[in-house]
Amino acid sequence: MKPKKKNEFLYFALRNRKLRIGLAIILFFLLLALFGPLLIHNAPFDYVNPMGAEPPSSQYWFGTTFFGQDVFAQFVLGLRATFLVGAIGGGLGTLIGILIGFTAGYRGGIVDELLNMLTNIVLVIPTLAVLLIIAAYLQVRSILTECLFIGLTAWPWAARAIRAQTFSLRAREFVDLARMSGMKPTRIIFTEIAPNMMSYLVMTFILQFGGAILNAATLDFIGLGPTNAISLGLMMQYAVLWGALLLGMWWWFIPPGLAITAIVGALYVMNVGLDEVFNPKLREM
Amino acid sequence: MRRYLGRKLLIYLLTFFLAVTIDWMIPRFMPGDPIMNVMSRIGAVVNPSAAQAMYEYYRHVFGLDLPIWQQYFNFWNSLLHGDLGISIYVFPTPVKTVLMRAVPYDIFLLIPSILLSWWAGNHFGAFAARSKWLDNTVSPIGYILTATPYMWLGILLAWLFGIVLGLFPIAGAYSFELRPALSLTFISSVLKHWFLPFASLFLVGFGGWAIGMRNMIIYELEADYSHYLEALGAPRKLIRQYAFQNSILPQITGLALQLGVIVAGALVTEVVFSYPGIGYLLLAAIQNQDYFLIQGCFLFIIIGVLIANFGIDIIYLIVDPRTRRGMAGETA
Amino acid sequence: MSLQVENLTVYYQTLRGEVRALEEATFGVADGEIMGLAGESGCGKSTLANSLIRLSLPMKLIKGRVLLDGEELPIADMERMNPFRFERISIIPQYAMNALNPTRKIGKMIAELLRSRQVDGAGFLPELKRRLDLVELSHEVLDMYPIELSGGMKQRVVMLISTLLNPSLLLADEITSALDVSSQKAVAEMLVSFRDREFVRSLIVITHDISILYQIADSILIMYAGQLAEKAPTEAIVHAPRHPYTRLLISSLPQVGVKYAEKRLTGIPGTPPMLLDPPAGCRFRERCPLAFEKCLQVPPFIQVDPGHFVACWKEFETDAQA
Amino acid sequence: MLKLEAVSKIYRIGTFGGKELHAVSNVSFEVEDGEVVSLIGESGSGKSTIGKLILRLLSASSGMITFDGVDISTLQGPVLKEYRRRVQGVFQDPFSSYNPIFKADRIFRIIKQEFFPEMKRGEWQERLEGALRAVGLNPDQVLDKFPHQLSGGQLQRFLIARALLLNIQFLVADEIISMLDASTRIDVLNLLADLKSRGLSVLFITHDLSLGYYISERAVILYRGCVAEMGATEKIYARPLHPYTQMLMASVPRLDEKWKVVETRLKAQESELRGGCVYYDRCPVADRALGCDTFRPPLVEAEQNHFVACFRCGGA
Repeated sequence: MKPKKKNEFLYFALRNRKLRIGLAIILFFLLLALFGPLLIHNAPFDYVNPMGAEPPSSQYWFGTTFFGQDVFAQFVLGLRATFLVGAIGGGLGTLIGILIGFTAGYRGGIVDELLNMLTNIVLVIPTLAVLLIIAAYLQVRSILTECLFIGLTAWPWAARAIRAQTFSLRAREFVDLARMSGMKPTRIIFTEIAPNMMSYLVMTFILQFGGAILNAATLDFIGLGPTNAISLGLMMQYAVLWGALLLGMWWWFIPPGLAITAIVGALYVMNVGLDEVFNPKLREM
Repeated sequence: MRRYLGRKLLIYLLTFFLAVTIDWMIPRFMPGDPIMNVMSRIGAVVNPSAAQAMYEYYRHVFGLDLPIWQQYFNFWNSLLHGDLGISIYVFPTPVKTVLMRAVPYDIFLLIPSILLSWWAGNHFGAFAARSKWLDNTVSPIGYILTATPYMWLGILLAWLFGIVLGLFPIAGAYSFELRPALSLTFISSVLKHWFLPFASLFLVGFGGWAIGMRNMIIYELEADYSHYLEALGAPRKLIRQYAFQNSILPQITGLALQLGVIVAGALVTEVVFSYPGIGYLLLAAIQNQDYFLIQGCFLFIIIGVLIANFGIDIIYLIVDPRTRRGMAGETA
Repeated sequence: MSLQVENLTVYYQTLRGEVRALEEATFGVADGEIMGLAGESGCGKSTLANSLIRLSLPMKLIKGRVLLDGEELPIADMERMNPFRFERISIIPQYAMNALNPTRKIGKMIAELLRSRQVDGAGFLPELKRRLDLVELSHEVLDMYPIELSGGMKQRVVMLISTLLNPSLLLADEITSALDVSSQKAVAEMLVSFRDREFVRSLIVITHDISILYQIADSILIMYAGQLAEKAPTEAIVHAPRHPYTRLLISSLPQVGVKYAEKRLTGIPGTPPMLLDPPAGCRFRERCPLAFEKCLQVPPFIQVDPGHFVACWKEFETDAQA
Repeated sequence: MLKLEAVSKIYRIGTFGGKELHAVSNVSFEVEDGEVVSLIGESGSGKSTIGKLILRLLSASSGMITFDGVDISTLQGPVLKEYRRRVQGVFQDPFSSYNPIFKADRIFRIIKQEFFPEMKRGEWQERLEGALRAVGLNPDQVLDKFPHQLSGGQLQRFLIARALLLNIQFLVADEIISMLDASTRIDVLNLLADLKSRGLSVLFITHDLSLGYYISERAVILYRGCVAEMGATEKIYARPLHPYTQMLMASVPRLDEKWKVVETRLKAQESELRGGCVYYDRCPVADRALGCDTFRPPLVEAEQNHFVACFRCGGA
């Protein structure tokens, strides 16, 4: 009576409108970030337009900044930074969450109590406050350090969710069977438990990805972003700092924010779409 | 019930302890010499004798000649006496005084926007979950809003309503030519300045709560108890009411978890609107490399979030009969 | 006749096509009758019960009608069924242990439910308490939340709620399967007492456990792979079954007093067919030792003795010869 | 062969183990070579916990479990693996015993990897097919399929075949047929009983009294972690002594007797056992003070040529 698992997944995945829309938006921006730099002729910080600020034109697709920098050049490179932060920062957050969640959920007992306590503590601390104070004392910051710190502070909710899932899977009898076959705990976790949670882990990663992007934008905007690169958050900071608002230079601050909103929004929509695909109960709605 | 609160309090105390430790550790173990940074910065601003005084002050406060455990102990000691150091940005006002001046603005901005967005978002989400048609037309608004970075929404609102339409001022807490007073002009000026930052915080939060509620309520409507009521022919309204009430509980827990994000949003929103709360102060502190002020802001944010968390815990306890009756250990 | 089901056919809509879960069910339940409905998992017994009260997606009514006390039930219409539910036909669902709203006190939930039926909760209280006594629950239960009750207590609360308005027909779906033997007995006996006290007029008790039905049911309906196989008074089903499936099934049940070493029981070889694309004719055909070419057609469900219905060509053949 | 001596399992629950839950207390019994012992109890009786303790999936809080005289809690590393080669288990839920995203025959591959890494493929395949045939399955029909493509009965047979691959001596069968359909469960039960002829010992855990009677020589009745009654199956069933066992016997739904009949019979047995008057339970004028409940009244001549066995009349 039940259709084959994989086909069923693909069928619903391809049919799910939320998933398709989200994926299309992400792909669009990803391609722009990957190949956009091939289209630009100007370095992002070079003062290329002697006229200073100018609205979009055929020469400067997204116009130029107050200083005559090419907004499109900044935009595509910023997009790259955004994806980088999402992938590395979000990936790191997911990874730590997985390690702690699996350990706590599988081992149980005192190990679980301690890890759970740690998770709860880090969960309460406002992430951004910690990032702020770390970033403030770092004189030179690269995108990678930003990723690192974001990943190091973003894991708690992921760990908590994965712990709960592991906990319930651990009680399933196939885990007992694997133990009776003499399998080692780490092997059980990665070959028996983890594959069953793939959908869940993917969804966790998606949310971590989006969260990392928003966190990075916030940091950049307060002036604690990378000191040696451009990012969408930095673009917004410069725009506000140099009076783009008062001067009505909308082309300077609309693209970066719009891109972040579109990417993060697409991720959220994808997440709900995936949930519907994985969870048959929600399909009817 | 007492156990539940006791456990929570323990976690908050440990969190506070950890936060203070981070606050103490970071300046000491980060690469670079904060004192040198500070000094070079002050050298440009203050006269040489003041610089000398500052230098002595720093040496004394950082106590770099003392053993490390004693430095740590001293740090706690001065903290517990309410001594957070002296600000450089508004030299020589104590950091505590500077922060206390900013706090009312934060409260004024945060509390209404958090509560209203939570209330309105939940109802909107429940409304969206009423039918597939509504869900498809109305929910996307929620996704877009919750995905919007706070500062960008702030910038957009400021540009649209402040610059293009000219309806609201876009900087400060009140008109700079006014003095604080209990006059109608002053109050209306305060409200006008408050509105746009409030609106940006409200809208982003609103989207998040709406989506959260929508997802939650759909699960609840598929729960066994909903099906049972359907089989007994209970009216749709009653079933939805139950589902809504049961979805509200996780949303309260969600509020506690979101506090950090909301506070971060408030910081950047204040920066956009030059609204004189902690966020604005923080930007100034960062730009002026005022480390005491940064550390102070950090502690204030942490303390604020912890207090709010505890408040939410108490509310949860009152609202959820299960924790109140001590049946479920920890639902959160 | 309290309940009359005619040619009821219900399919499940799935991705891979229609699952033909219930075909041409025609039977009746008399006033005061406790009818057991038994069969293996996936035989359509729960589909039958659910389609009588809450026929929702992905279930789809193909044809047939259901009469309750002579009045046709609009089973395919979720909204129009509402006036009948709870008052005329009610259910104790399989998931009874999770059927209560976790954040409502039992008493409050009952009051709200009654109010939606324009029944005054306060005026109902004495009767409610009387019934609590009957299901052996303390009156304090009304002031408790579901999590404060044990699984068995929750189930009894649901039994009580479902029968509050004295429905004509009560469906009890696998309500004993999650229970220990001792509570099983108590619950099963409560069902009988519900009927004896006329809280409900007739009952359909769905279970996979025939021995429970032997204890409490007046008649038993056996289903196999979406088709009705046999309906007869309890004693006849257990001691003189006529459908080959019933016969093999009953003889495969171990009983206290039967030992492997002394009498080795045998099961029925093979497995039930997939209902996505079931074989034509009698669906038991492939496992049936008596099957012959006639079984390629669906056998009708015919009365062979008073109150004894069978769907088997072999039965009709021997009858004709006799 | 397997012996439990005063075994207890205590769980600590609540934050940092604030409360204790006694899942198993002070349980002792023994399973001989080639014997089937039923462990009978309701939910919460600790019967599954005992199974898991024997399988070393849990460790006992106190007491000792020995297998051929060796305390199993001391086993480590290769010795533990050797123990697993000889002692295996099959659980209640056939679907939850398989990782739903892998094919069902993965359980055999794991056995090969863990226990027979050296064995040649052909030889292994032969052995596997032998084991499958031994549990009544046709290898061509059941290999290379996902769990949901097989029936519950086939899956449980798979698990028994898995144990057979290891040449086990002791099998813990925890409610292995309770989730199977009636028409197929008896065959799995028969299979289990057949294993006995291979010299296997089985601990058959069940809540179903009739199954216990069908298959085992000895039965252990468990209530809330304690042994209520144990002994030869026929004796326990014919004359349950513990009130709990009696209640169980009276509540089990049977196909040959109705509950009322069983109840009266057990009551009669009880009074017979107690030694009181046989009519005590139904007697409207029974009197403890006269000893109606403890002594069998002798037959006395109440009037000439009229005898009665009743303390009330006899005394007159």
